Amino acid sequence: MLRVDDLTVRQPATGRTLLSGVSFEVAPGESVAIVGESGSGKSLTVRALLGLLPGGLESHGQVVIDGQRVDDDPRARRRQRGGTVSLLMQDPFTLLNPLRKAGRQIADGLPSGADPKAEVPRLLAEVGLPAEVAERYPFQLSGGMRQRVGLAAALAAAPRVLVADEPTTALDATTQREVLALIRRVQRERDMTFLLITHDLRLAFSMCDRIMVMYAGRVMEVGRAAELREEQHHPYTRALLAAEPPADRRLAVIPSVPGSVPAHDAVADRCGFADRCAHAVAACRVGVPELRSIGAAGVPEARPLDGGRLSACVRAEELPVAPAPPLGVAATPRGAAEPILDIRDLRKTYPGASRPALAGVSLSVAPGEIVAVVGESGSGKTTLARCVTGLERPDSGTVLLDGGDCSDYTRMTRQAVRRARRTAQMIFQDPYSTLNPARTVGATLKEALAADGRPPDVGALLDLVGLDPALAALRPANLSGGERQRVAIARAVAGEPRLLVCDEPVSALDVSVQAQVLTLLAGLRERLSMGMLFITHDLAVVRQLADRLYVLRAGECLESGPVQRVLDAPDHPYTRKLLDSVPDGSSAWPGQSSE
Amino acid sequence: MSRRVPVGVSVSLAVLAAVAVAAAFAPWLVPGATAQDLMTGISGPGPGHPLGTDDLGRDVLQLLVAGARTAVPGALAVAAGSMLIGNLIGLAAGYFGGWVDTLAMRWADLMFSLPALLVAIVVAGVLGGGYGPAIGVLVVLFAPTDTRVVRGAVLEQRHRPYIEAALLKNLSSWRIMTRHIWPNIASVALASAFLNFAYALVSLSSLSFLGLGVPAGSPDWGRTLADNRTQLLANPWAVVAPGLAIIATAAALNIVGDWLHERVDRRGRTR
Amino acid sequence: ACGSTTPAPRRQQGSVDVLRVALPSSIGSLDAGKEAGIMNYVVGLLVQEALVGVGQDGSLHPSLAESWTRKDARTYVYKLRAGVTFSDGAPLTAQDVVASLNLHAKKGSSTAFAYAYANVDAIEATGPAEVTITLKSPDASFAWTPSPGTLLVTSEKFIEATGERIGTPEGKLLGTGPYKVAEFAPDSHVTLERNDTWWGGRAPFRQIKIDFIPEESTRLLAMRGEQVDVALNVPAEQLDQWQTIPDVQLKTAADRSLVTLAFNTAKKPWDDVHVRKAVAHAVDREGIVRSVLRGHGTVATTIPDPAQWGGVLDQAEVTSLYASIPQYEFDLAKAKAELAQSATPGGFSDVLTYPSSGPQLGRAALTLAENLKGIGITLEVKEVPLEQWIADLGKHASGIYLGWYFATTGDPAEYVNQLLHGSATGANGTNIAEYDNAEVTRLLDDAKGGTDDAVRGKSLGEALVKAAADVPYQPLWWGEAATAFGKAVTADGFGPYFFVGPWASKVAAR
Amino acid sequence: MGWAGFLLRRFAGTAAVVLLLSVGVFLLLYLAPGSIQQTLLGTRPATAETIAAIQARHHLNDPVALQYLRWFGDVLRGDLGTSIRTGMPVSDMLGQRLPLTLALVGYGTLLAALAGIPLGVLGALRRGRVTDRLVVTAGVVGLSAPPFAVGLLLLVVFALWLGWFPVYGTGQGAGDQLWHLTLPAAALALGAVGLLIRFGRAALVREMEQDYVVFARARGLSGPLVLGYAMRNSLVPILTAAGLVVTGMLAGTVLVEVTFALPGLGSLLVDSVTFKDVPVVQALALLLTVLISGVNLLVDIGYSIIDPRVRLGRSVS
Ligand SMILES: Nc1ncnc2c1ncn2[C@@H]1O[C@H](COP(=O)(O)OP(=O)(O)OP(=O)(O)O)[C@@H](O)[C@H]1O
Ligand SMILES: Nc1ncnc2c1ncn2[C@@H]1O[C@H](COP(=O)(O)OP(=O)(O)OP(=O)(O)O)[C@@H](O)[C@H]1O
Ligand SMILES: [Mg+2]
Ligand SMILES: [Mg+2]
Repeated sequence: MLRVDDLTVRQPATGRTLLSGVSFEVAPGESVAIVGESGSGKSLTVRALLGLLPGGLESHGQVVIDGQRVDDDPRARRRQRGGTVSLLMQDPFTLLNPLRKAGRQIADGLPSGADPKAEVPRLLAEVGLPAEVAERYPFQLSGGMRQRVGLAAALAAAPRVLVADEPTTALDATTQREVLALIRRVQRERDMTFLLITHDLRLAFSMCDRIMVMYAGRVMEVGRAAELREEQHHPYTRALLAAEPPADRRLAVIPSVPGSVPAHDAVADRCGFADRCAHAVAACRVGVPELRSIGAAGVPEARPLDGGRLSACVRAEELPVAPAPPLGVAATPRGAAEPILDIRDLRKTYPGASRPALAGVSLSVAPGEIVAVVGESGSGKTTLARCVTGLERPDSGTVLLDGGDCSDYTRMTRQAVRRARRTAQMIFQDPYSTLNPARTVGATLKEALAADGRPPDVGALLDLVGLDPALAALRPANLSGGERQRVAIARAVAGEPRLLVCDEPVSALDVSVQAQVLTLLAGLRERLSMGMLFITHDLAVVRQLADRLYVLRAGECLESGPVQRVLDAPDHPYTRKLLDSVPDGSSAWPGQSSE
Repeated sequence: MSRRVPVGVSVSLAVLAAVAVAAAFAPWLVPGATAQDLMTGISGPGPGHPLGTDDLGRDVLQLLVAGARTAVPGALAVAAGSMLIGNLIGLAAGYFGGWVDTLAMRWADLMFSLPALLVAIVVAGVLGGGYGPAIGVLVVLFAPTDTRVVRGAVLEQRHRPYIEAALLKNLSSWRIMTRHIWPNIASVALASAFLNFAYALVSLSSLSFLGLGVPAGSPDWGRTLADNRTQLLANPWAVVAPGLAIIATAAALNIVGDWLHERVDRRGRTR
Repeated sequence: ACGSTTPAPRRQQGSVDVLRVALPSSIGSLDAGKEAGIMNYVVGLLVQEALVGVGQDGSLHPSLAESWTRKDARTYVYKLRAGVTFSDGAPLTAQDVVASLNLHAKKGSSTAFAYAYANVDAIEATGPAEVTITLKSPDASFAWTPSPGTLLVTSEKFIEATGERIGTPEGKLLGTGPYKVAEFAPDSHVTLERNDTWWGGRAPFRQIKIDFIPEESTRLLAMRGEQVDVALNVPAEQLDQWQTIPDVQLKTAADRSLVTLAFNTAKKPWDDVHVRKAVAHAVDREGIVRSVLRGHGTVATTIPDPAQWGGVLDQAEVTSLYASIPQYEFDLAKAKAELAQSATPGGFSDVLTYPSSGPQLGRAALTLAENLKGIGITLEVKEVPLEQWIADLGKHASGIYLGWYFATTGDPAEYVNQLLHGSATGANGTNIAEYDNAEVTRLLDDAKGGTDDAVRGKSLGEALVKAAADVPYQPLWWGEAATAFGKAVTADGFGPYFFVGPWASKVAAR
Repeated sequence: MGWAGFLLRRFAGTAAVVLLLSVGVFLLLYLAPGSIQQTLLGTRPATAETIAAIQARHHLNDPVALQYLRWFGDVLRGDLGTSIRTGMPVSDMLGQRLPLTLALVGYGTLLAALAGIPLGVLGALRRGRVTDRLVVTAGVVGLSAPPFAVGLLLLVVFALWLGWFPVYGTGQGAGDQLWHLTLPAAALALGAVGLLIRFGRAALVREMEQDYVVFARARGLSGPLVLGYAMRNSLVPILTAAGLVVTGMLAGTVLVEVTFALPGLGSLLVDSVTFKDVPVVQALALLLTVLISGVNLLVDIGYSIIDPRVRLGRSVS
């Protein structure tokens, strides 16, 4: 159905190559996942496949869709879009035309001759939406609904191939599960060929028949989902899988590989993963290892497109079996000490909002304790964090920071504000806007140290968060997402605050970077004995890091207690639902779509 | 990364350099630019006078060179002045919000609902024309545009985590506004200032046309253009040349501005 | 609204039905008594007439008054022409003339002509066709007052019916002249229709469309594009360009205007006669006339134009008088020497303003400034709107002025009195030099009271010679106005007084 | 808060601006050098009596505050007063000139939109290529060209050399008027074209890079439809620019009115300011402010028509 042969993507203006030697094949009705960390070239691969590369990039290599060679024929490509291949994109908040009603956007894609009046409700019903959604504008829909509308629009012309580029990363865990279940149901019902892009291996195992792992613009490993899940023939795949925290047990450390994805050109002459690989040998650094077949007999094969097991590791067959990571134990509650943060009956309703964002939340954090707050999108987690740090003023209730009343920063003395700021610091979700793009890392950190009355030793601070002091001279634009988040952490802990408020600090990061950051945070907690208010929607992360847990929904606290207790034996069905939405890699997940 | 500079931009840079040199060194380059030669009077291009002479016998080319010194600093002053005012108010409005914002935006609305040229004409008429008042008026009239542009850009930055992180570090508002926010909106602010420069050049020459700008006889471009327009058929160059000088300078600055803006934008986007 | 003729149905030779005239500035009111410009007269004199007219030589001659006599030093009697009707058909009566005069002469009149009637004691209709005017004190110049410069006759009925609205688009004008106003749009155009009952005969064009085109280059292009037939007051600096238009006739004549530098003798440093002489020597009048005016003007050697003496002194007398007036010729060395003798030998700086409607004044001022730079005086030349310039003249607060005057009469005493008489000093006075020389004032008063022309002429002459020694003014030039006639029309007897009267009757198709 | 509240607030805002402006203009004119009697009389001599009569007639000796209040009271009663310069009722004068100015601005805006928006779109579609560079450069040049000089240039080329258009005036009858107003409107439009190219192109370039455009293409939507998506979304900035264009033109007409000898509001303003014709200047300031506020209101209404998020009264989440 789809065949890509030796695909290369280049940026002629800079002479950079972003992707090379990518070849794969997808059979009709088959579902294939492309997995890899951010920047590994997944999106470029499918964009090139569809002939929709961003301006300034060009691709070479053979692309055959539905038996027709299209890479040299833009008109055929245009004809095929919609009816033969269709693409569902990542961000539900930007993929719809904001000025057009949902129904009309779906109708726009219908094949000529189709009756929109009949087809649009049918498509909406197929994606589990009521017909009246057709009359709504995108801004009147939630993220999950928008993604469903997007799916309906992508399906309008009845494509035989659906490409979905991380269709759920911007959604919260529960919605993600519902949307994925929906996509799988539709795919099976329509018997579509399906190409899914994700950075989450477990999710890929559950959703697809076959997996292709990419790294630094190259394919690393290919195999059937079930086989790949059992045994990985590339250290990168292994690392990726290991870095995904399990929701059912706590590990002593989440295994993570230091470093981040290199640019394709930086590793043009060797195995892209060699520099981060624990198993690398000299051979890995001479020439690019070929993607080869790993048969049962282990005989290298010259035909990489036959759907068998392929790996680009020179030591694919001799990789030692990875030991199971040791389990860890949650810290025992240290309730004895005076809490560093004590929140009582906090309420907040945004002006004009129909329901409160916080409807009476009480919570406390002891020194050195990590307290997690979980909940789906819109449950008020961020509002809580902002109220604690004084970025938002609660309507009522008290916030005690280290015993001082910090409910209303506008009414505090300057000294009190300064004390509060030195007590509590915060890190934010989006690594890309958390640092001032105009300032170098050094300047940012120096300023933070000065503000907290510390000596301006930027090097030591960078060292503390595991970064190379040479980064001080760089601007955020030249850092990876993980590096940025570490710098943000460094900034927050510059003054050794006693409380660190973390608002989803890892949800925008790849699993491997997530593992790095979680490990870093755990280490910092030990070294600086900080208390942490850790906000997330990912229970697997909670399991790894937190001591206690509060479950929030619609501004109300549904359940709380020690992590182990709550996760192993949840009281509230909502908590259970949250637990279920963590992908476990089994083909039973995500389950039936609820509609 | 290759740093190729497009042809248009290099030409524009050359134009700007020439204008800057003229503005800076006019008294030495063309010491006798305003010297009159009543015997010659107006004449078309010829030997000794590549662009001809105006009706006081002054060499048009020399006037043009000397004119950069009045035309450019005035427009620069307008662009810089309105940028300063507009940026300060816009930063404060966007950053503090609340009544500061309301006040600033009502002020901008007020200025926007004023017929700009009316105010210029009335004020310049009242103050008896003159260069200083004209510049002052234009600064006040142009500032609201900058204010709005800057405020809009600040609002976009205002709730970014990096600002909030700075807040959490207890940095002063002034420092956050000037050291943190401004560098990130500088390209927008500068683009607006470049546009203002072009408008200021044109507006100042329009005021000259209405007899309200620079003093008579000064070798300002707008003035030369306005004064010589009656000589359109006798020596078209005396009209066309200053007009081209205005257009070329404004256009060059904006082309360079756009280019810089795009480059800065691109720099911010690479990850 | 509609501004122009429909363009360019190219004219056939010899038959012009509609005359299209382009004026260089707009008028807001048709009533010359309500506006300070001179263009109102160009329109008004086609519609209205005065008791007396002005001949091409500058002498008074009959118009609506068939004849007049000065019964004694204070009494003037005018006999009205018979058979004159207004364009609305009503016959002209003595009552109409009295009412027209009273517009300006009655107490509390706010028209611009009122000053000319300040000396009037009584105006009476002494017969069905006779009007008698009595003055408070003898004034020889009064003979000019009922001429078109300060009188335009309309009907009593019209005055009563129209009142304040005379000269507005609604009220328009009513007169006895060759044309009547069909339409008036302020700042845009006036359309005049022929008055077939005019006593002076049948005017040549059925209609006259007068457009106001403030932008000189546009007017030039309009003539080139054959969209206008007559363009008045073509600016000197554009004459070369007008001349190149094929078949266009340019006629020039003195326009009885004076441009002069005035030094405020009551203000430092200008109260020092050496300073005034120094500056006077620094003016290159010949150069200015040659380059700024393109030769279309005459170097002014004193205040009144030689053409103003008609009826007072004869040609030879004028010539010998002018030869006796002291002159300060262009000589920078002398200028330097004079300045050295003054209280400010090192020079000083001052500001000279000129009206934006007179760019030639500005250029002249610039050449002066350039010359003065050489002797250490910095003169900043500033262009200001006409109204502000007028205001500045009225304030008498500056040190140096550029004065620009148009004579409304043909009497030589007109601006001599205004500029030199001691009683005209002080704010709002016309004596902008604040020149107060008892001897000169006495001579001027003598001339005013005299009835004998020769004696008047002598007194005026003496006053001019005396005053010149003190240099309160340095006259620059007597202006010339150029009028362009397009290929379809031409004019007879073009001269300084061409536009003082029903001028269109002298324009003919070519 | 519904439409009524919105409009009420707008009217109140405009009224406040008008009030402030009228006080400002009044004071400015009061402080301006020169006086009415001097402008009326010119350089001619005047007797004290005449001056007193003029001053009494125009209440020039009253305190400023009283003069202002008298004017304001009359305006409240619907009487804009009488022009000092022409003796006509001010409302008549404005009434006569407004149609011309509106026609000029309307025509100019139309020309600007017809030229500017397609060029902006063309530039955006050919982004980075020669066409784009040309379009962008043309836009910048248009922005930087002084309208009065452009007017003269157009006159020389189109009226004199080519003889396609008349040199000056307004013409009679609709077709003729259109023909007469073409050059002035074009002179007025040039700067606006530059602005529209700039804003339009930038907006469209930005929209074309948005995800929803890529998604639309990926779903196989036709080229025109995709362009329609992007265009509609770039309308907001274009509308903003159009608002600026119209208000800028209202103020800018003065320059072309002088050049083309058109009796519009702009030239009236210049004449009246220098003449200190207070009632006319005041009424003009009022009229222009109201016109500009009206345009701004239309622009805001336009936003809500274009953008459902504005119309349906909710901010983007
Ligand atoms: N328009 C572009 N111009 C230049 N480089 C680009 C462009 N788009 C992507 N790249 C680069 O190409 C590489 C691969 O990008 P791609 O978007 O395919 O990654 P991805 O695997 O989809 O990552 P993510 O999970 O973040 O979506 C990255 O290094 C990225 O910086
Ligand atoms: N500035 C704001 N103005 C108005 N309403 C807001 C604002 N911020 C948040 N809300 C609303 O308050 C509620 C809680 O939002 P909050 O951001 O705290 O949720 P969250 O749990 O952090 O969600 P997410 O997981 O999506 O970040 C939501 O309904 C949201 O729409
Ligand atoms: Mg991607
Ligand atoms: Mg949140």
